[in-house]
Amino acid sequence: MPERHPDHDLIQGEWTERSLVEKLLEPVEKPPPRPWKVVAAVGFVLTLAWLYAIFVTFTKGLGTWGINQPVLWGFDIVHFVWWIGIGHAGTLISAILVLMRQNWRDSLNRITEAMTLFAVLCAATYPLIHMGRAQHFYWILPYPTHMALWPQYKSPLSWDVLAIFTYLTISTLFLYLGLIPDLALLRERSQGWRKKLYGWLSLGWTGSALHWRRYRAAYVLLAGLATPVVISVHSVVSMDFAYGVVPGWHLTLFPPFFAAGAIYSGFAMALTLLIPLRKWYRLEGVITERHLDWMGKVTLASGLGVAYTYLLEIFIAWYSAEPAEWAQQLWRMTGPYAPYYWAMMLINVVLLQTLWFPRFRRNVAWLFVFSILANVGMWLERFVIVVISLSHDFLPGNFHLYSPTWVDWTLFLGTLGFFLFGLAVLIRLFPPSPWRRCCTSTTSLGSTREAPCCTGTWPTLTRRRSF
Amino acid sequence: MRRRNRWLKTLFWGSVLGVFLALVLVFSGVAVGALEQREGRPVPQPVPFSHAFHAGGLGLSCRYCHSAVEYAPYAGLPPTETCMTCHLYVKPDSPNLALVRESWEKGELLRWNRVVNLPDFVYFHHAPHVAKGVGCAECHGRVDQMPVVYQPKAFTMKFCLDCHRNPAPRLRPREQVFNMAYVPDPELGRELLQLYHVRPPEELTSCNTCHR
Amino acid sequence: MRSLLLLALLLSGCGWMWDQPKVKAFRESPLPLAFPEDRVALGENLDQAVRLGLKPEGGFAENPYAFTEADLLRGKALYQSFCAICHGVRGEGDGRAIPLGVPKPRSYHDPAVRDQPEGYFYFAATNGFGRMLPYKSRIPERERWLIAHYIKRCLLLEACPEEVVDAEVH
Amino acid sequence: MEAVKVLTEEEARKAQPKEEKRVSFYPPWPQGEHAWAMTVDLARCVGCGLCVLACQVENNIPVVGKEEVGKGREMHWIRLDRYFAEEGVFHQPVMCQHCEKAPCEAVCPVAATEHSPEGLNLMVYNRCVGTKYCSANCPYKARRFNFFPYAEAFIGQGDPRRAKESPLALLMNPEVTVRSRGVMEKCTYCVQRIELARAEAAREGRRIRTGEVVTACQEVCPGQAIHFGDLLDPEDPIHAHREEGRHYVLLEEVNTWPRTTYLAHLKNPNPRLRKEGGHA
Repeated sequence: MPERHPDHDLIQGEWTERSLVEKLLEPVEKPPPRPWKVVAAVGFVLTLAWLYAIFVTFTKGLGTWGINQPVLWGFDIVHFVWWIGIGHAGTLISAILVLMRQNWRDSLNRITEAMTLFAVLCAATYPLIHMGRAQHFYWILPYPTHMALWPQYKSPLSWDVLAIFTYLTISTLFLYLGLIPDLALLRERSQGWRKKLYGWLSLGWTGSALHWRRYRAAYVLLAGLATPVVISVHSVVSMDFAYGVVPGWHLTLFPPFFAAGAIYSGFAMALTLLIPLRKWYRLEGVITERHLDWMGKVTLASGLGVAYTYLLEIFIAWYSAEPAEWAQQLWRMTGPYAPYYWAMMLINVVLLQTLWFPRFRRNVAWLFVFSILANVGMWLERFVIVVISLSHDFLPGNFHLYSPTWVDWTLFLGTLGFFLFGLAVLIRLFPPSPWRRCCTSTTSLGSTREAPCCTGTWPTLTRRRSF
Repeated sequence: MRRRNRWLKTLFWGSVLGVFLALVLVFSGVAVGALEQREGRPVPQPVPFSHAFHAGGLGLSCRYCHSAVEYAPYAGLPPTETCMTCHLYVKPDSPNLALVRESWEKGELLRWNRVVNLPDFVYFHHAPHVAKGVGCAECHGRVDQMPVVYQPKAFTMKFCLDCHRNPAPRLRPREQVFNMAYVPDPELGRELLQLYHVRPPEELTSCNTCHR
Repeated sequence: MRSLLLLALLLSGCGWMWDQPKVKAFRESPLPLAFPEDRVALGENLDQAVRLGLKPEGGFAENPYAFTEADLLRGKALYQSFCAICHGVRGEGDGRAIPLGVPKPRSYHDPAVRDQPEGYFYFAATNGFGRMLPYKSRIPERERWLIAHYIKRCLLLEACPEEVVDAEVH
Repeated sequence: MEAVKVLTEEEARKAQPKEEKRVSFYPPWPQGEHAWAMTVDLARCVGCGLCVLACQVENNIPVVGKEEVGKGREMHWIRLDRYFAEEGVFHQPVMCQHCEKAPCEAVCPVAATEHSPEGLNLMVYNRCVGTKYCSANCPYKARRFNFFPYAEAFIGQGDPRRAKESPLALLMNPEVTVRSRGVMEKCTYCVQRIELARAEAAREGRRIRTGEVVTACQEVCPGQAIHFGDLLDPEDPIHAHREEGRHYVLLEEVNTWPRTTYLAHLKNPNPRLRKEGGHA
């Protein structure tokens, strides 16, 4: 009788260690399903369009965008904030859930970490290309120069740069660290260039008990280091706005608001990706409905934080008796951009409440629809904050509306394409769910004792014995 | 240990060390301006004019030719008239002076090659510097010893700021401004700072001093 | 292709404002510009006697500026920068350029020159004199009068303060 | 919040100059030997727009064309805001207010906009990387951004690459930077005039005289509504302006401590008109 998998309480169906590994390595080792090809092709085409739009921006100037005198930050910053927020699911799952011993994260962490990496890459391009003179971007970095000048640390933008780079580094490291045992396994199971690639990347992993012990120590350490990043990155991004005097930005509430919004949008995007993925690759046994249910709960919790802030924003604008603030609030509700505002309220406040009910939360179809809606809602939120606030500030002489151009739209769709294309390639090269499932979670964390699942089975999983 | 592991170890620690060394290199300031060296080699001129002979040997004052230096932002390049004041009589047939004579006869400009070329967003004014006792040699070096003039120092922003942050050791009495051989005395410089009403460093390093 | 090249240019380290489309001093103008010879700059002194060094009724003018003793030091520096190369430090026409082939000018101490008013020297510096080319373009008007004042006061009348005589100027 | 203040003669006589509530966490700037400031007398402003034009000529401001202006990308450093009220139309020239606690300065990541010890809010074009944050954070929206190579295109008559050989290059003030694409720009209080006056003063070994520095907008204003002066110079007429009852600060509640301040518009309607007119 086959031995039951040690993770049996988190997965569905009858799995042995061997059969599970074969299943999890399928995306890498078997030819991809048809939807993969479609996603990769669409992503690739959009990536090319994206590069073209960047080229146009660099050669012709920022005037090709829809930004104008009061609305100096348009789609660029909207999407920057949107992407940065999306990345948060990965960091949250890889850092905080490790420390909180939520071992259900094991089914999800790889794909969300990959999502984080590409979301941060997409986000990082926006501040770069939104600069008027992007060739001088390195002036924001602190280094001694012949100009005897340093960046100005009073500016939230210089905090931003540090935050994004930290975020990028940590999320890349997390992804990579988690991949090492998988890479070693793939190294043993593959031939040709793939073997070489996995061999290089797996850093000589042999699966010995010593390796596992060090691996777990490194993982917890990294989780501890990354936990503040989850909170700080989007808080720092929020200070770009909270630091300003613009009505609608000038709120001390912004850092927790943005952190909640980031986790909300991150989980929404993770759901949007995971639901089709588990269907296409038949991973329902690993990414179970219970997993989706848990994700729905996190989405609800963080979404409630967002909804609370929306309501509080209205209250504060009225309570502060600041004419510009109140005028801004009325402009959002009744101005030409009111449909965007009310759509945002509908999704992030009203529709969110459905997640209270297990009937909705466990309905995969509704969860998928809602996750897409939540992504749109969070996009609208950033649009409301960035564009609508700027279009209506203090003096009526400044008011001006904003309308994006084709370059703006191409840049947005392009990053979406790059995101999908990058994920598609990643899934093809690296398994979307780790095979060594229990070794980073509760059973082993915090104890120096070997976790039972982390020893002994290695040689039986490889196809050919090479050592 | 397997060979592959040794390889990887070398690679790993090598790249860690490499990144560390690169950071040390950047932040030690050793590499500052390494990519932006603008100090020059000798600039050849259409007419082989020797500053070493005219300014050094003959002892012509700088302002005999660069006569705007006390009044204008630029020091001024001499018109052909200035050359011909003497060269109507001195070496009137020299082949080296053919271009000067041609310019004099046709009334056309002689196009000298620029030695110092500041970027257009930098606004340097010679007059206040001369008036406050900054010698020519302070920036331009010993032009009286250069047969072909070159720019001895890179005129980077740091170069300007070094002096604007601490002007005293580079000041000299007004009478010595055109003296190439004068060596500034920091003690005297501190007195001159008061005497010439040189503004304090926080004002001298304000961006609008050079950029507008 | 062209825009690719442009992109490479744009992304190169060099900034865009290093070479701006404006006409600075000593830069080639996009149009040949001609100015009338006798143009008058804003704020310039229009008094003919001051400008030319000649009295309206004829003869050389007196110095219109009241120079102080302190100005004489600058007068000396200017004299030695512009004049001494031919006329000599003492004004005797024995400057360092003379042995090189420049015709020897008349000494200031020559009685015919000695008694001329300051306008005489000013006139010579402004318009040239004999084989000497004009210095109008090189020395501003006030400074030309100052040199004339210095010649008259220090070299000819020898009524110069001690410290000016002893001063080492460049 | 009152952008244009309107007072009757009586009210103006009675009014006391308003003390700004000056509270800030930031330490004061080091004080130089001048403290430049400007007052704009709205009662004297007829809204002719000559200041806009003079500024454009002085400061190499390109003409961007109808389409760009339609998109809200005009480049004029002075904007004439018009307010329609019962008493008629009020004009208010709004330029960079040279705030002592400028919101724009704190947010520039590369310190391209800085405060000078003389109170100028400086814009260093060649340090600007074009994040546009300063303008987003300016409550007066007095900053202008070069979305395209406007100046080069203007000089090159449409083709930025031909700017250098175009005769229009002669139009540009050599003392002012011709801004390239992607940098922010704004009113500088004609800093080139200040610096040239300073150089002249230094050459002559004296201080800058009262009224020696005149900004381009001040020079042309037919109503003499604009006055530029030095707050540290006791003889400067700017003190009289700032001590008047009509003196006020635009958007005082934002706590920016502007150096450019306004004098309220005076209304003096014919009493008979008030009786006969349809509206109060």
